[in-house]
Amino acid sequence: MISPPLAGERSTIVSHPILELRHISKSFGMTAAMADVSIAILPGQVHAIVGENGAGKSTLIKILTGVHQPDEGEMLVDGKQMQIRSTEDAQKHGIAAIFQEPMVFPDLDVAENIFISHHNLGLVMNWATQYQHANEIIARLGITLDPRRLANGLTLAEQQTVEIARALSLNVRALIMDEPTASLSAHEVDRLVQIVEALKMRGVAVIYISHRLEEIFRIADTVTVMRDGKHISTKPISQVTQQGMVRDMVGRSINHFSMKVAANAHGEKILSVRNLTRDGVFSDVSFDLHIGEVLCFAGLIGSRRTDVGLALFGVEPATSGYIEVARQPVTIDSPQSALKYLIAYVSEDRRKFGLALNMPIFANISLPSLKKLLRLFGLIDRKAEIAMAESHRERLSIRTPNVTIDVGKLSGGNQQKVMLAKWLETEPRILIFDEPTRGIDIGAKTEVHNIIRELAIRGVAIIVISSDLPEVLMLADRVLVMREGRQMGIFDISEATQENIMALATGQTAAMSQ
Amino acid sequence: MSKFLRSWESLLILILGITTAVNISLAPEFLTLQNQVNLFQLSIEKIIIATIMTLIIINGEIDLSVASIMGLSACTFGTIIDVGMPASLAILLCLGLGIMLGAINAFWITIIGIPSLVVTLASLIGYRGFARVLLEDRGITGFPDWFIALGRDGLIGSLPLSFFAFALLVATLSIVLHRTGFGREVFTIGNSAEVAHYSGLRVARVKSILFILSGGISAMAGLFYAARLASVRGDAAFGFELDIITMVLLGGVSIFGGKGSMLGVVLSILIVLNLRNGMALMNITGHIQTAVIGILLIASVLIPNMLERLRSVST
Amino acid sequence: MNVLLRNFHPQTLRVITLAVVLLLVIVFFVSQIDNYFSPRTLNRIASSAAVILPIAIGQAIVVMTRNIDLSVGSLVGITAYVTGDILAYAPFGPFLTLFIALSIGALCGAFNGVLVAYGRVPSIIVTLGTLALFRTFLVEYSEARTITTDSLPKWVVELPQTTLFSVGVLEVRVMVIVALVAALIFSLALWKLRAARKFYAVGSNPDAAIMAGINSERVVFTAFVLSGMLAGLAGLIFLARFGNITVVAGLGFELKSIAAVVVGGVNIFGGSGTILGVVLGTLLVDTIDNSLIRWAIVSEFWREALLGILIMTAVAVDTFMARSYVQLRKLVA
Amino acid sequence: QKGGTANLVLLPKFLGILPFDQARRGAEEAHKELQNKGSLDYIGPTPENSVAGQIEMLTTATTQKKNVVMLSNNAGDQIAAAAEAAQAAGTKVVTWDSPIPSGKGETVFVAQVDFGSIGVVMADMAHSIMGGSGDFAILSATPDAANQNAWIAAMKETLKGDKYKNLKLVDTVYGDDQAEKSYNAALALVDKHKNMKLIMAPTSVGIVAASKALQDEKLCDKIKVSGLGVPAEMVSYTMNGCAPEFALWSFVDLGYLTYYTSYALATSAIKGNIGDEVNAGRMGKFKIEADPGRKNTKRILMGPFTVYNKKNVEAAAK
Ligand SMILES: Nc1ncnc2c1ncn2[C@@H]1O[C@H](COP(=O)(O)OP(=O)(O)OP(=O)(O)O)[C@@H](O)[C@H]1O
Ligand SMILES: Nc1ncnc2c1ncn2[C@@H]1O[C@H](COP(=O)(O)OP(=O)(O)OP(=O)(O)O)[C@@H](O)[C@H]1O
Ligand SMILES: [Mg+2]
Ligand SMILES: [Mg+2]
Repeated sequence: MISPPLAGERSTIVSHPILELRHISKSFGMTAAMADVSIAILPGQVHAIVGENGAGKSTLIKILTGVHQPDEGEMLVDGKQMQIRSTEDAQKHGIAAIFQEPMVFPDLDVAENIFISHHNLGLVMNWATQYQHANEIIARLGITLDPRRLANGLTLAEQQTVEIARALSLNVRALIMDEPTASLSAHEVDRLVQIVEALKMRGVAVIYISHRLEEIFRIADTVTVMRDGKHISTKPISQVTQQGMVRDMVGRSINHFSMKVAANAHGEKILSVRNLTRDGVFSDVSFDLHIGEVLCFAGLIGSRRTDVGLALFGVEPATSGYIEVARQPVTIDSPQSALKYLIAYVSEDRRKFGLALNMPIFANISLPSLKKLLRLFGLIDRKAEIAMAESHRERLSIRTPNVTIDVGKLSGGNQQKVMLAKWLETEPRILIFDEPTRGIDIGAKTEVHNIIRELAIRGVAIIVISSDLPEVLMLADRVLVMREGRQMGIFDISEATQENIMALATGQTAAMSQ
Repeated sequence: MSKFLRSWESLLILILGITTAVNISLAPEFLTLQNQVNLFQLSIEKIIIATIMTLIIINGEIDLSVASIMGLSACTFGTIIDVGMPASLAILLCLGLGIMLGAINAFWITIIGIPSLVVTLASLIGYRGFARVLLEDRGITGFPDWFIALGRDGLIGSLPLSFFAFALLVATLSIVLHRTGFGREVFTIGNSAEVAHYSGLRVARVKSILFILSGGISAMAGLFYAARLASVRGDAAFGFELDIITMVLLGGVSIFGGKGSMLGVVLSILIVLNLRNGMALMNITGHIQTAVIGILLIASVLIPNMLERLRSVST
Repeated sequence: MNVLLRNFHPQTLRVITLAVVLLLVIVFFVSQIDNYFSPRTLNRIASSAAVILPIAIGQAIVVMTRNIDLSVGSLVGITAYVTGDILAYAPFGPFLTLFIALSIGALCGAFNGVLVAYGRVPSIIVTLGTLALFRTFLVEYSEARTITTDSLPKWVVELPQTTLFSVGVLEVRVMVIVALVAALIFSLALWKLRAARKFYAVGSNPDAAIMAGINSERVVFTAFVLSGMLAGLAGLIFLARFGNITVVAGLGFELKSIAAVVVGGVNIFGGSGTILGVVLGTLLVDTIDNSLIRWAIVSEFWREALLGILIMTAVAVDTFMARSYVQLRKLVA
Repeated sequence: QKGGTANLVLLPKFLGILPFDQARRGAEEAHKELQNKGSLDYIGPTPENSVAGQIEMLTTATTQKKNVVMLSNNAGDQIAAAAEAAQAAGTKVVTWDSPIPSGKGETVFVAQVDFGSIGVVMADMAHSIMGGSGDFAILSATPDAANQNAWIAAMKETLKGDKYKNLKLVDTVYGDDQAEKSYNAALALVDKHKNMKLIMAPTSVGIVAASKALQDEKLCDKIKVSGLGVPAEMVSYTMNGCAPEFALWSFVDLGYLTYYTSYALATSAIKGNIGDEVNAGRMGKFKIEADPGRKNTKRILMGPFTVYNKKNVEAAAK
């Protein structure tokens, strides 16, 4: 069932593609998500697909796995024309996917989450062996996760690893990964890369989508670029440069990637946290935050950075400790009280906590700042509301025909932008970003980084929780490293390096990390 | 709001048109003024509660106890009159009681955190039980004439007070729901209570307000019921909750919350009332009436779904 | 203690809480009602619960998939009546009869299931509709006749008093055993059968189920068929127990079954719940109901009010215990 | 008198139940006999919606300008308003089986039997079954059933008589006319009252459910059942001794007589005043009289009823 890939086993000679799309088109109402796309996927290769947010990458995946049916075109599996009607169908053909938005079953434990959709495990459950198998897979992924734990309460990153485990355990011929590393940190990404390598050896075809271009260069054999639903280019990785790839993605050259700028001049102390503790979750977190400063929280997944954010926002209040905002001691026990002190928190999980997916874009953006729009008798000023949304749409280049469509219909990255807009609109004094650039393309990422810096310059105090170390190093004025609910240390940016942050985050001593 | 909703309402208008046309051509008495008044009058309490139920279901909750609150408030009114207190005082006490009963529901739902379906299922049984405790096997009549007149006689033309209460509720609640910040909160919470909480909305407060309103409005409906029938009994308004919920759901309000419109519910109310009235005028028995409305309820969701699927397959 | 806490599934705790609450209720009534704790009373409560139990199990399965079945009452009515009618013409033996009853129920359940799973109509809308539809069918079909015990084969009439075996003075009746066997089968299946675990998965996160390659349509359909089948079983028990069947048979059972299910700790939003919990929930509601009518100092008219209060209290106690447990566990972890 | 035009509606408590269907048969028989050129509609609400449904249907019949609505009232006085409105619009309301308690809006009540005498009959049955002394309890339908309540009141009145001084009514419970509730209620009575010798169920659902319960629990030799029941449903329990005696009247006749009365009213053969005489075909002549049970109301007394026992029940059950 779950045979670990054998290192050294060579892939058989590649002859014909496992999967082939020919002239596939798909539109949702007015939006053409995919227009006449043809690609072929070869066994034993990693085929990367890149493109801006809304380029149609996820749509492509959903068509390959039968979640959506194409409007036009045909699909070939092993050279034979096939219709894939559902994910179940796809699995029967040996195709499995890790979707962009992790989807776990909160009431089932981790092991069941991994094995629930297996068709060939026999009629009767054997719980003990199931746990054992789950443990094996989890171990291969290099993470610690109790297979008996209910999926309810897993962090996004943990959910993502569960999904990866599920797909890996299926023993597939073609594995599709839609931004699998979006919420993983460097450590876990390394393991994933190793696993992908091993899969390649066994002749599995891997389709890999990511906005982290350095990852693409690490593992891809072939790169396909999509733009506006169209297929732009497919090239072997050896013929691709980062510049060229980006040009293909956006249709023009960009040179202004995020670059480290000099640290901001700090103003007054605005937030002071001492010995903040939530029993059993994290303890003794202490730091100061100044006006105009960007403080980054680094750590491995599950290091409880998010929980500190939640405590500061009052969603899961701390059980002890001391918080001072603008030199006044405060108690923060609900999001309302946090907002009262002008603290805002941008969640890492946009689908669960960030956005009301079945409501229009404008309603999502205006939600926490609705008060600004209220007129006589509490009536909402619709015009002002639309205008508010439009201005954000322009600034963040949210790709959508108009702001009245439901957020759920946007691509993942564009949803992320809507969520950012929603919190920027509250004009907070202290803004906590939890994985702010999760799943957004490099163009937009630069934009978000610029916005964060701009906010800082304008006097907002900012906390960024991020698993993306380059991002941390670029944004931060100071870096706070956490590990297993403990604050391991605070670096000034001048001392911080990838190495010393990782050393603290993984619990190695500084000496060992040389 | 969304395209789908617009098409849902146009579907309802179509159904309403057909029903009315059939009624006019097959039931000669349908268009008489008296019949049109009766059509509303006979179900006035249900449609009054349907307005607030719309908000509650859009909020992602449900209140099964409305009919029991109606019954209990009507019986309380009867008891108070029976011991010789003035009716005006009784009215106030009953409205207060309704608000209290709603607040009890709200307490269990928002503070203790038990799903509203469970809470109001228990209070459906419990509140009805207290109506029984009050009146046992008695029926109470002998309400003051002005009170009875209020329920029965036309206030303007032949339209009684209760009709205006309904119209007023439709108008205000529809503005509240679709135009105000509170309404936006109702929708958002219905969509995702977690997102609402993370956005700083006071989820518990919004829910409590709705359940308390629901209690108050149900009590008012109970009083209208007592006035219209000039008598109360322990089984007053028994089983009304299902009819009310049916009307709201047929109006296109999603049982999962977050979606729906007052316009849709008003249209669906008109459809159900017309349909029932038309069938009654054609001497169709209660069972068939209920079944026809059941079929309509299913078909109104099923047919658009099927068409949607056909469309996506054919293109 | 720590190890114990960590290895407890939250559902295990629910079941234990329920059992404790049930015990408390029984102890309370023992102190209030003379001769309460007797084989006789036990027998009566058990026989009464045996009618509701199968429906509650079916309801639980449907609720686990994040749906609801409001048509079970009408289904019980149809099966009881139609099976009775068939027996009047052709006095079949127990197994054939059981087969007929289950088939009738399953057929109606399949009707619901097709509409919900493949027609994509929310279950509350479908079953609110079929609640009326099935009852209307019965009224039309019956032509106001009553099924009477005289027209039924002897084994049906005697079924309620047929004892399988006795433990001392405690007689264990066939109908109770049938209901318990059904509970046992489903309990085992939900725990052990891989396919049955999909009920939980679909209810826990329907979108994820689709994405993970679970045929959730088939799963939901199956849940409704099973619910129908179990309602059919309840219909047969109803027929045997009451003998006289009119068109009102099973009226209001939908609320009873939902009450048993929610008291039994099945999450009304799907994804979790155990059959053992449902058995205890059914017993709890039925015990309260059947004890209140035996409690001399409580007037007839107070019963419903107390029932409502007690159900609420039971659920609240359960919620509190579960919550404090989760907190405890977090501390320990 | 024959061949007139009268549009009549027969409105039972709800549909699908044998006694009401028998009443319909009686009404149809009369409809044919009288060669009515008008219509006879048999419509009814669902049991769950009985009260509101009856009010709705009565109002609709008024709108349709029906001449008479024949109503077996399940709504108590809650229907009085609708009935008064009907009368005002020219639609007469004749009740049967169960009257409007206050009599408001009611033209006349066709009483199956004298409500006082049902009290006596039930008391007598209890007396004879229990051999003149002992505890017994009542298992009624719903607390809201006007006819049941009237009969129970009449029985309590009768029990004050010297003959019944050793009979003790220990409890009154309700089975809501549902098989399972009545069944459980009967068994609860058994547990609650150790010396109880009889369950008196003045409702056809309750009496069978109680009989079945006692039979299933093998208690029939200690505790008996009596009351009002349908012979076809009761025959086996009477034959095996669980329910040695019970009473009932003919619902077919009740429908027949109600129809004749209503037809006479519709065709203005009678005004509906006290003393008016209804010529009811095969059943003979009946007079409208003051109802002794309710103030300022009128009734036509059908009677008689039959007490069924081992001797006559089998024949009646056919
Ligand atoms: N269910 C849907 N309904 C309507 N439009 C949709 C739907 N799903 C996707 N779209 C639209 O299709 C286009 C392509 O979306 P897709 O999710 O494939 O983008 P993507 O390349 O995966 O972007 P990202 O990098 O942000 O994840 C977008 O414009 C999006 O708005
Ligand atoms: N052993 C455990 N038992 C229960 N809950 C746990 C356990 N481990 C982690 N969690 C849950 O996981 C979360 C801890 O991670 P948190 O989200 O704070 O970390 P993070 O550093 O932000 O990680 P991520 O990058 O995954 O978001 C908490 O919400 C906690 O409830
Ligand atoms: Mg995507
Ligand atoms: Mg995090």
